[in-house]
Amino acid sequence: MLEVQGIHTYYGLSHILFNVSLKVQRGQVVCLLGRNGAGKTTTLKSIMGLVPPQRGRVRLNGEDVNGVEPYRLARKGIGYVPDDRRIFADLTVGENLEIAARPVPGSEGWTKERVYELFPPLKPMDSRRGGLLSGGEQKLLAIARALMTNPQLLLLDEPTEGLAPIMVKIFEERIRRLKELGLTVLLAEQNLKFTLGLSDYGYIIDNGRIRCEGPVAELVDNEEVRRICGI
Amino acid sequence: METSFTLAGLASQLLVGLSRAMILFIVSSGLSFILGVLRVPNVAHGSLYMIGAFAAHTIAVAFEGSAAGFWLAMLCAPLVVAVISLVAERLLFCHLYEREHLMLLLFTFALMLILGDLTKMTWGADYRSIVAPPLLQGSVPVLGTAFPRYNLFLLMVGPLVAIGLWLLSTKTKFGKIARAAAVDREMVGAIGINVSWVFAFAFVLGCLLAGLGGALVSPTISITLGMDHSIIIEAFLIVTIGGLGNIWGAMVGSLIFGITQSVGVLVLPQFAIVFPYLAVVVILTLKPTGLLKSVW
Amino acid sequence: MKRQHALKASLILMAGCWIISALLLPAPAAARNIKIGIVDTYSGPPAVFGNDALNGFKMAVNEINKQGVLGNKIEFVTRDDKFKVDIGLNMAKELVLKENVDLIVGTVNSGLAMAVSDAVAKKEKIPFFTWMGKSENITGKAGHRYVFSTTENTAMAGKAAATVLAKKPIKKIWVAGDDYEYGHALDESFSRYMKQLKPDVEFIGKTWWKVGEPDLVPYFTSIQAAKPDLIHFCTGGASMANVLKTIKTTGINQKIPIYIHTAIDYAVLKPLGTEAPEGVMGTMDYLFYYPELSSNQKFVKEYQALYKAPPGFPAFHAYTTAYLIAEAFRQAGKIDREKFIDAIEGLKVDTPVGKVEMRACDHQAVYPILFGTTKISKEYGAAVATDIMTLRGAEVMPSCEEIQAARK
Amino acid sequence: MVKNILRTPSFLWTAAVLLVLLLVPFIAGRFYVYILAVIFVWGLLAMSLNLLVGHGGAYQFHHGAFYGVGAYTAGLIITKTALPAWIGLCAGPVAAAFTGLVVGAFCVRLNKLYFGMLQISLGSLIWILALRWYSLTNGDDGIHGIPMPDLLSGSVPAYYFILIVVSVCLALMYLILKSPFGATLRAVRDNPQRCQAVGINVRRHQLLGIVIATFFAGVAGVLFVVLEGSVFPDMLFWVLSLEIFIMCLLGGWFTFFGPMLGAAIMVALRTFVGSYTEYWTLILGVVLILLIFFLPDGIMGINFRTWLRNRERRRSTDVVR
Repeated sequence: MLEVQGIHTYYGLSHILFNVSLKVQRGQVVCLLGRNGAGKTTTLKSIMGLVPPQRGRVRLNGEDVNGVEPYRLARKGIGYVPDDRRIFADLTVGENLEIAARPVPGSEGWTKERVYELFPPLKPMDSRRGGLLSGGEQKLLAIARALMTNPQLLLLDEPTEGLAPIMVKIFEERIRRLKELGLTVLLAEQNLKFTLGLSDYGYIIDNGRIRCEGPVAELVDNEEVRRICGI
Repeated sequence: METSFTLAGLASQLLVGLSRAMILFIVSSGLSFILGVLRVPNVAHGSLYMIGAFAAHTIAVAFEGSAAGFWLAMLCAPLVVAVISLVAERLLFCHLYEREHLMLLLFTFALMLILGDLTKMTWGADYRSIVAPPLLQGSVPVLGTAFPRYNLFLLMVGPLVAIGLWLLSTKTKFGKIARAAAVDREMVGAIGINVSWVFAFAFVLGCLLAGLGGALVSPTISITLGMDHSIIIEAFLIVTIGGLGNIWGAMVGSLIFGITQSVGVLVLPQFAIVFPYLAVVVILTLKPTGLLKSVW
Repeated sequence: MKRQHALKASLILMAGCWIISALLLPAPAAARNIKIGIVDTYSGPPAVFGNDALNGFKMAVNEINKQGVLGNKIEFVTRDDKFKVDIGLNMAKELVLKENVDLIVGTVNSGLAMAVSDAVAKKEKIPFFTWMGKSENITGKAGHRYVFSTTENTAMAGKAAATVLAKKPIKKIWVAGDDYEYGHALDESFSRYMKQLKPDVEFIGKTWWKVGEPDLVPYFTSIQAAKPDLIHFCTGGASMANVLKTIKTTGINQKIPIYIHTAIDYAVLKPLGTEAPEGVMGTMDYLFYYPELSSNQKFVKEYQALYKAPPGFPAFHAYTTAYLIAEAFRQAGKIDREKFIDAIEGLKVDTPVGKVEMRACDHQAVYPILFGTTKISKEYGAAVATDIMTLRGAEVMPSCEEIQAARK
Repeated sequence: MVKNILRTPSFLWTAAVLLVLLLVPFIAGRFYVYILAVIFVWGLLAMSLNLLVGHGGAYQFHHGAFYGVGAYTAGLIITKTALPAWIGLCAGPVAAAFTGLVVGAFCVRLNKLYFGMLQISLGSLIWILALRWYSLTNGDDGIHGIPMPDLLSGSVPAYYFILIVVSVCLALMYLILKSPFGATLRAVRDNPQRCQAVGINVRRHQLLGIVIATFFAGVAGVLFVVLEGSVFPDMLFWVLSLEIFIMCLLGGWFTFFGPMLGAAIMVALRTFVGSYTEYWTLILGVVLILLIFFLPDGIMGINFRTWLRNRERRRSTDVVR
């Protein structure tokens, strides 16, 4: 479904990603593991077109999407959940979801009601301003907002960062639900334990380079992975 | 010197200040909207106001000063301005949003120079004047003094514009998107919205308000070149004391501007013009980011 | 390395000298036409005066060139000062130092007129004519050999109005107007002559608003409450229309007599159409429909044929200026600035409204001042002046003694 | 040390240019001498602004106000008091710097656009004062015919005086920018938070920057009086302030001589294009827009940019290896 081939990405003049390649098959949950500053966020941003890679290629469903603007990518079915949530603070929770709504003609798709069903804590907050939500709630909202665009592929950037263990559990369970619903997910994480139960396949990134890859169960046993991930 | 410091005088002065504030509000709310959503300090806003006034005159004259012509002018002049701004946005602005504010400011200043000269080429240097329809001519007695009907009309239009803007920004999808884009334009793109067109519409809407302000003010003043210079600085100061990008801030700022000046006339006529500027200094000294919350 | 730089630097030096001298050597003087430089405002609100004056001047020059002056022609170049003093000075110096004009005319902006008079005319000994700068200081206090005025000035307006109004039963006067030099000058001269002619008048209050103030109603309210016998509005240009509009909306003219210099100017009244207030008294030094002399009618007809509008007072001033200049050069017999000045002092020329003299003692053109009252005219579809009284120039001008006293 | 400076190529270049300029009155027409003097005055003004904007990153929106204060102070002292003209000329910059201190003290508490807006407000108050205080300033007519000391009367002596003063000012500015203070100013521009964090008093540095820049603006104002013998309220109007910005933009923000070049372009445009068409502001607007699109660093910024790009490219390839 998604294929990243040897991308190089720069922030201004500094070189961040070096020859990063990865693949995500339809229906899979793939994780991108690495420490802070390893290049996870940049990889996701490069895929989303927010920081277009200067070299290399990104393909979505076989189509070359290099240099395509983010809003077009979103319409092509990529949902993006940034690590810093980026909720529209001035808008209410309901409005945050409404403006993202992009119904797919002829199919059921996500609606506000369905999203609230999936994330019940958001429902009573419908008319509260996004900026007043707690960090965990904002993360839920960010995912909910991405779902409203009816994506096929969800880019999830560190959903568990800074969350209480109990919230992490809830997230894990929700993402599993999403997978059951047929969503493809690319998950950037540094929490190995969290991703372990979820992912089908994993990549380890460090210093802007992919170090190794494989089914998650194998990765856990890999000595280098443990070192890189700091376990 | 004997002054007319009576209650009636004060009341009528306040009314006049309020009606003047309405024009200022209409113009500065457009400026504020553009500042809030696009982050562009649009110095050319004043030129669009001037073009609005000239266009209103042309339309009104085409209908030989009839009442229908007047209303049509009030309606169409802002649309003329909107078309001009749409062209400017699609041709020029949309490539520059990522630039520094200072660059944008100078860019819009360049635009102001160009629009000023183009206005002169199109309309020439003569003074012009629009006659209000009979319904709005003359004055009505308010508290023992004569209060012009046209000012009453302005007092009605101002709140209507305010309510319209409020409905637009809270009840419509476009308004919500615009508010979201004001905070985080990249993220708005990431949820599948073409920010470029949102910006274009926001810009055109803001400029439309400038044109409307120009059209509405035209029956009360003589329409001349150079109208842009004085309004733009006032609009900027209003937006600043109100809180950049906050439409209610523009309302508050306009009221402060209008009222301090008209009351200033009672207190110290020679230096009435000083009062609004002093108000700005006092407000920014006490509250450096403006009275209401700024989106910046 | 170092030597290379030194070499480069000296090369640059030489090249720089060469380029500058090649480019900038003064151009050789060509066969002589009389060259006049015009510095005036062709952008912004005052452009309406600048354009009108230019039209009048062009028309006169075309007429004069049919005969020629001293066997040659008059040619002119224009510069737009944008109503700014620094730009105007820049342009005036360019005309004098680079274009080598024989004299300078122009300037709506009276501040600029003073600056040019001092920094260019006096220093460079170049005759300078202002045809629009109405400050009485130009030929009064700050006058000198090289500055001339071919417009009426604030002193003349004030004295003319005072002469007429002093005969009326007026005791309490309120002064209101645009807070700029012209407004204050109008007030100052009218008040001065009014007090001279009628010592018991009382100026009970003054109101100044900023130039371009859009909303004058509040000021009017407070003036009306003071119940003066006369309101003297000191305004002009774009603000004049505002004042007249507000007079109409508030109906103040039905209760209190009002005098405004140039209120009877057709250029001001025409845009207002039938919405202009009636009964407002005003003064003017030129009206295209009065006096009904054949020379004036001919001038107006020709002007209208050329420019599709009747001439305003700037056109008349500029027209007169051109004839004064041409005649002075003829009298001087050659293109010589000092001879020119000697010739023009006391010179009289025919103009559409009769003979106009350039007074020798202060270099101020002597115009009659017309005093009239506004009234809507069906014929013009706008207000015009009625009950016009003509005050002879000599009556309303400050005397030569007054000028000499002021210049000390 | 001094010897080294004397031998640097940039010094030699500067000296060569200076020598040419000294010779100008002997070879060029008087008008060009005058135009050059105008360029120097405006250039000094633009460079003083650039001290704050290009090097200090401050939104100094109403720099013209200080230029006007300098000019008015000189003009008023010369015409209204019996003091010698030289005292007036010296007092101008001091008054401007003092005004800068007061205005700056209000403004430095604010950020970016708010800073600029408050300054426009305060500057407009000064403008109104000049416009309204008739008995003192002569209102909108301004003061004309300000007499100069004998040494400076005449256009050629005025030219030399302006040339010398401007050269001295530029040398001073250069030294200031090379000094630790200049480095701090640039650091504050690039990252005020970090500077705050390492213990630099950002506001105090900005304030000092404003005082220095307004002092030079005052010098420019005084030189204008020397050149034209006039002062008028337009000198304090906000449009002039934006025009100074344009000069900086035209020549180049991040270069030392850029604003001077910008002033030259502006004066040339106004004088030479202005004599062909009254629509020269339209042309200026178009030039500006083209510049913003294609050369955002100004004309002298071109070299700087390519140089920077090359340097960075070299660096980044190093990293790749």
